[in-house]
Amino acid sequence: MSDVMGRVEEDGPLRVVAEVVARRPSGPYVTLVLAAPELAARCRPGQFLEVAVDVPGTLLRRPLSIARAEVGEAGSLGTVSLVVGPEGEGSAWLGRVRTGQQLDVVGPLGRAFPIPQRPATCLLVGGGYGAAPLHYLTEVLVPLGHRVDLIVGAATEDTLLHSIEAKRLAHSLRTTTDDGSAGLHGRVTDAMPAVLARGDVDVVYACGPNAMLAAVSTVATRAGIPVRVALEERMACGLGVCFTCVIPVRDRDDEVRMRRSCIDGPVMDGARVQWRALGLAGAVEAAERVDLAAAGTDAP
Amino acid sequence: MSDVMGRVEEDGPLRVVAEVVARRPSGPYVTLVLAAPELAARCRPGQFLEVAVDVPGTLLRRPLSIARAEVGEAGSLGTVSLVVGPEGEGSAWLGRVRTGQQLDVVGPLGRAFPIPQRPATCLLVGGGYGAAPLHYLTEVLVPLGHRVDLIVGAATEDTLLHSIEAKRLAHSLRTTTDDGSAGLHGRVTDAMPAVLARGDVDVVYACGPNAMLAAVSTVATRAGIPVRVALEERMACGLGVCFTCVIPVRDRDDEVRMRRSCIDGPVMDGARVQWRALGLAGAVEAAERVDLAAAGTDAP
Amino acid sequence: MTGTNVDLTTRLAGLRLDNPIVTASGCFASGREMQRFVDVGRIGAVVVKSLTAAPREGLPTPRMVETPSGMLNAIGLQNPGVDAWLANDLPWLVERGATVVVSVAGDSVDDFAHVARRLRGVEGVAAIEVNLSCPNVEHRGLVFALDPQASAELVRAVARASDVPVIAKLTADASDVVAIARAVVDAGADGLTLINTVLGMAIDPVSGVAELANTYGGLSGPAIRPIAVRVVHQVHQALPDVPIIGCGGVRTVEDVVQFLRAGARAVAVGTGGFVDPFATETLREGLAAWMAEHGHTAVSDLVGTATVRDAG
Amino acid sequence: MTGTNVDLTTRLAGLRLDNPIVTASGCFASGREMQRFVDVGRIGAVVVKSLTAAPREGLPTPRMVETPSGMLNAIGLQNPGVDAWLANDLPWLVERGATVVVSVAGDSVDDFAHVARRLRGVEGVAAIEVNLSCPNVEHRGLVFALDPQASAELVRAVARASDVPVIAKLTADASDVVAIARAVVDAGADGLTLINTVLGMAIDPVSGVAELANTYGGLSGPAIRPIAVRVVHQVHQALPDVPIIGCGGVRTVEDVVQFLRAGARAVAVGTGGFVDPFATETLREGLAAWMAEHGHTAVSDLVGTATVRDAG
Ligand SMILES: Cc1cc2nc3c(=O)[nH]c(=O)nc-3n(C[C@H](O)[C@H](O)[C@H](O)COP(=O)(O)OP(=O)(O)OC[C@H]3O[C@@H](n4cnc5c(N)ncnc54)[C@H](O)[C@@H]3O)c2cc1C
Ligand SMILES: Cc1cc2nc3c(=O)[nH]c(=O)nc-3n(C[C@H](O)[C@H](O)[C@H](O)COP(=O)(O)OP(=O)(O)OC[C@H]3O[C@@H](n4cnc5c(N)ncnc54)[C@H](O)[C@@H]3O)c2cc1C
Ligand SMILES: Cc1cc2nc3c(=O)[nH]c(=O)nc-3n(C[C@H](O)[C@H](O)[C@H](O)COP(=O)(O)O)c2cc1C
Ligand SMILES: Cc1cc2nc3c(=O)[nH]c(=O)nc-3n(C[C@H](O)[C@H](O)[C@H](O)COP(=O)(O)O)c2cc1C
Ligand code: FES
Ligand code: FES
Repeated sequence: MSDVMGRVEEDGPLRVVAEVVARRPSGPYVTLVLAAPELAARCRPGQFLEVAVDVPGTLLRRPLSIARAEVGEAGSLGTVSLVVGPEGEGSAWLGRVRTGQQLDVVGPLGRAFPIPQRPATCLLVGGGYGAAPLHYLTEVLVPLGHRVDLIVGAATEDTLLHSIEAKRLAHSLRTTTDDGSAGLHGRVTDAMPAVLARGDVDVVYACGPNAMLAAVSTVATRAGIPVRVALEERMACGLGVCFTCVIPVRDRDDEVRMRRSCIDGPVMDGARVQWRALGLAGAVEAAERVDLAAAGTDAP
Repeated sequence: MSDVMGRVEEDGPLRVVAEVVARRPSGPYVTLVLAAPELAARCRPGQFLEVAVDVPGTLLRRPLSIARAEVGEAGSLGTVSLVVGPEGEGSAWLGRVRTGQQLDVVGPLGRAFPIPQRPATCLLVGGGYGAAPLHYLTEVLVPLGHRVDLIVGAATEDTLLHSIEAKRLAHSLRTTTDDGSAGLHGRVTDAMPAVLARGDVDVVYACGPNAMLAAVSTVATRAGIPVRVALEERMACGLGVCFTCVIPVRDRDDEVRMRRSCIDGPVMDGARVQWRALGLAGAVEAAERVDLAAAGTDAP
Repeated sequence: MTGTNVDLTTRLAGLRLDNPIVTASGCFASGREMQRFVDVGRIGAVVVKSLTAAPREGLPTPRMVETPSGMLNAIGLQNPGVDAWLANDLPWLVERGATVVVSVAGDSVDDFAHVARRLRGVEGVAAIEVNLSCPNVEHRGLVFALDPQASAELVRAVARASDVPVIAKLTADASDVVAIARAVVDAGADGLTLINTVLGMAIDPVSGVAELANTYGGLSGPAIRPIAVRVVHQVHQALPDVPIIGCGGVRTVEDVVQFLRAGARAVAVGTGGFVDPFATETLREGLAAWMAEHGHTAVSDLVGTATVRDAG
Repeated sequence: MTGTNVDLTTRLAGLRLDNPIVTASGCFASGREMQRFVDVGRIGAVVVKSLTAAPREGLPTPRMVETPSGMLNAIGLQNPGVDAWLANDLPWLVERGATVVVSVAGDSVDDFAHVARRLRGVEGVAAIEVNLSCPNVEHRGLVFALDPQASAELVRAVARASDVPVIAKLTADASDVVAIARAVVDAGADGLTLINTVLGMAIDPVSGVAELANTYGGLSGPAIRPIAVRVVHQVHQALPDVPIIGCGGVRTVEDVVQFLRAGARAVAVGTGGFVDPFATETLREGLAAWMAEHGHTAVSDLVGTATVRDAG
């Protein structure tokens, strides 16, 4: 059950103390399912929650992408899922959370992936736990009549995130691993040319480590396709008030400004993000060397 | 099970991570039983443990009296019990600890109640959760051939701490409540004259709030009987190194010195503690007015 | 609701605030971001992010690192500049009935005075807070608030340029905060905000790289609360008539009461609002309930009531 | 055990310590209390509780209050006096092979010098640490370490009276710790301990009474670690050749590494040892293991290796 602690707007973020009703470990990740109907009704793919962690000496909440939101129908409760990867003490604590425990969360926060107005072909590229929001996005896009091609990458087979539902819905699914232990041996960007070569992709969506987003954005932009990426930057508030989470973005007036990834993002236009200024020149340059014509290697 | 993290001396204190194997609420108190054989073997009544509490922002351990230690015999594991009363966030957290959880404890610490060398008649006076160490003391004294008269006081019936074992072993048991809801209507000191009037009491032991200890010490001293009390003062370390827990004590050379209650105590000579300097003049004066000849009111 | 019979109003440097809970500068942006959570019109006062003469993009990232019960930040005063703020943000706040305190910042006395002049005669600006924790580029790059003379000079210039009450915000990093407080009050400050962040640093142990792009940053959050309460108490003892906004590590109602008793007439919430976006409301309502429960009828009865133990 | 190939030795103001983990003054009493937990002979150095010329009973209680990730204390230098300590405590430490650093304190320059003279020629005293965080009763009651001149005068007097290395312990409460550091080094300090506690206060919200009998007290523990790391880094940048003992909020091996990288050659554990009585051992062994894991062979290779991010 969930206990809503405060809200002002009908459709704005909430603070909710929600019960963990399911917990599913898979590889290094743990999926937590929260019973939170009011929250579930407001969530969209690309948004995140700020989750309080009960670690001594810890002050700040942890931002976590919404990995799924199921609006309860006919008696079933609405739920929101999170996928937690191993990082520091906060994620370790979250990984140990048990069914029946309560989590104090604020959200949904941030801008979601924009949904195309007209039927479109969408290429979704996810890395690590970043695949989860794209599985969620698939579940939103396909029923609306969009075509989804999904690429999911990870370092090794163990760290590949799977979703039966997304696999069923997506028109194609490609997996890549850095070590070749499953799917294509390589990076997600190595799997992109085959899809792009079809010439029908209208938009690219990506979520994963920032270096991956830099690479995906570079490849998409080279192919002339709009790209929307969900970024990760350290966040103190997640609310738009502290200015810790800024990302240099080139605005329409051609000026580079520091944009708050929590409120102007986390989903941003990958073509406008200044990846080099973020220290990701290496990823950009590698992506500039990806052979866009290498469609032949495709085996979905 | 318990996991011993370090020790130097054969008989000194340990740091142990011990499993809570039983949890018994009673009134406002919760008794926690820890599986800790190495620890149990070293404990004596009057000593305490320093217990880590897992509350965000909390740094220091909490000192808690040892309420019982059972040395495991023939296959049964040794256990140590604690009784936690309601105070602030740390005790609230301890009160919520579940069976199966682990507690990180350091101990046993401090000086125990001295055990008489020859058969003696002992008056034990406990208030609130302070009754627990005296129940434990009863279990130690009686098998050694000492006579134990027990007085247990509390504010109300709910907050009286009971022990079937101590009740069985003690030669007499009197209870008092401030509001008269159970036992004698009054303070523990009101129940003392009847026992003292017998003229056979060799030593008084007391544990409870400091104001009660001041009163018990005053009454015992007026009756010319030695008195040993287990004191409570804020402790940062519990180890004797920080000097936060000091109590003014008149030494044998008649000088008043600040003694560390964690290492020179918590059990001290109640006749030497400077209760007035501790701000307990009121308790002392009230105890000076207690009618030592009021034996008639006794009904054990 | 409990606490409805309680008088939460407080008077501060000529202002009358509905309640003593205000926002800390830089922790509530321009206010608009928080409308999803709280009604800005019901906050004691909205102290906005420090404004400079020209827009600033601030420092590179990482700008933040978490520390035990606190965090370090080095934002570098990212702000749209006073002109853009006047055009885009102030009208929104005024429309919603917010009591607006404008924090001003800069690198030189002239910078500060320029911002203060731009705010002159502007409807809806209730007071100016002078962020003295900026490095004075003309004076060895030393932070203004570490030096009584530099602080006084700055406050004097802002007070001259301004037609609203001027509140000076000091740092506990100074050896003798009372001396700085005296100097700025003599120079024309109508009130004080105590304290800004405390200078700190964190290093990534594995790489050895400073966690913040700026190397040093400001420590905030509950970790610094005892320092802030001490400074408020010291300054209030020395200058009992000077109104103080207490600030530093406020999370709970008990924290608010500590600051009031130490001598603050209003209490600012900074980092605490990151953890609880409803903090200004939770604390306002919680304070009323706490006061009712403990038999206090007016906030003003709590201010400066801290007593010292008998050193017997 | 991992980390056995690691060289933990460190050189500090003419001393050679077996390992860089030392105790913080006042947090290890005279050492004897801790023999139940640790072998004092294996600690880098035992810095004993500050000693004064005459015995002191210290301040009334309460002397301590817990704060977020920290605590405030006001003990008032309770100690047996230098003579009783020389008679009863030093021989015990020497017998167990401890490297003993004696912290000295007092109310006036003469007080300090008196203690230092008593330690002259005494076998087993490896160094003197001057606790400059005492109020100078002859000089407006101001804490020595807040004033460069008073600090220098005090250190000069102790250095003259002493025949062992003199380490000055400073506080972060000073506006410009680097200036104080320079002043005491010029006056003859062979090393620095950075930092002492930070002045703070807590008030019981319900009663309004100051939690400490002394009203104000010193903040210690993880809460102040970012302040301490900053001071060590600032002073090491300004005076790279002056050996530093880093101190403030050390709990974990990563904390120790932060201090070493910031520029400390040894690291003192204070409050952290209250929570883990085995801390000096846990950290010594943990540091060796951490260094082995991260490919470091000698503590001296870590000292001062902190780098600053490219402000790109
Ligand atoms: C918009 C967004 C969405 C995210 N979604 C997910 C997700 O779905 N699953 C998941 O496992 N992780 C996600 N992360 C990363 C996650 O927030 C961090 O792994 C987590 O904060 C680490 O906390 P910790 O206590 O385990 O690590 P520590 O390193 O102990 O954290 C210390 C501090 O650094 C911050 N921090 C550390 N790593 C990161 C990081 N990568 N990004 C942002 N802040 C960080 C923490 O929040 C904390 O304040 C997301 C981050 C952002 C910004
Ligand atoms: C030798 C000794 C034996 C004790 N035995 C017991 C026992 O068997 N059962 C029990 O319930 N309590 C016992 N106490 C008291 C217990 O330690 C406190 O109730 C507990 O520390 C309160 O912590 P908190 O977080 O709940 O309260 P908070 O008020 O949040 O604690 C804040 C700080 O104050 C200290 N503190 C608060 N109250 C006390 C107190 N009464 N004595 C010492 N420090 C205090 C805490 O340790 C902590 O550092 C004993 C205390 C001592 C010194
Ligand atoms: C992210 C952040 C940004 C801040 N920006 C400013 C600022 O622009 N101007 C200012 O005077 N203080 C600024 N501060 C300081 C706060 O206003 C406040 O004084 C300090 O954080 C202590 O309060 P707290 O512990 O409640 O956060 C900032 C603090 C933080 C955490
Ligand atoms: C209870 C206590 C007593 C202290 N006594 C002294 C002292 O006598 N002399 C001294 O120089 N520092 C003293 N200190 C300060 C510590 O040595 C240390 O500088 C400070 O606590 C910061 O380190 P920490 O955070 O590891 O505790 C004391 C600290 C505490 C907590
Ligand atoms: S995290 Fe605070 S503004 Fe984005
Ligand atoms: S609690 Fe530290 S000496 Fe007693």
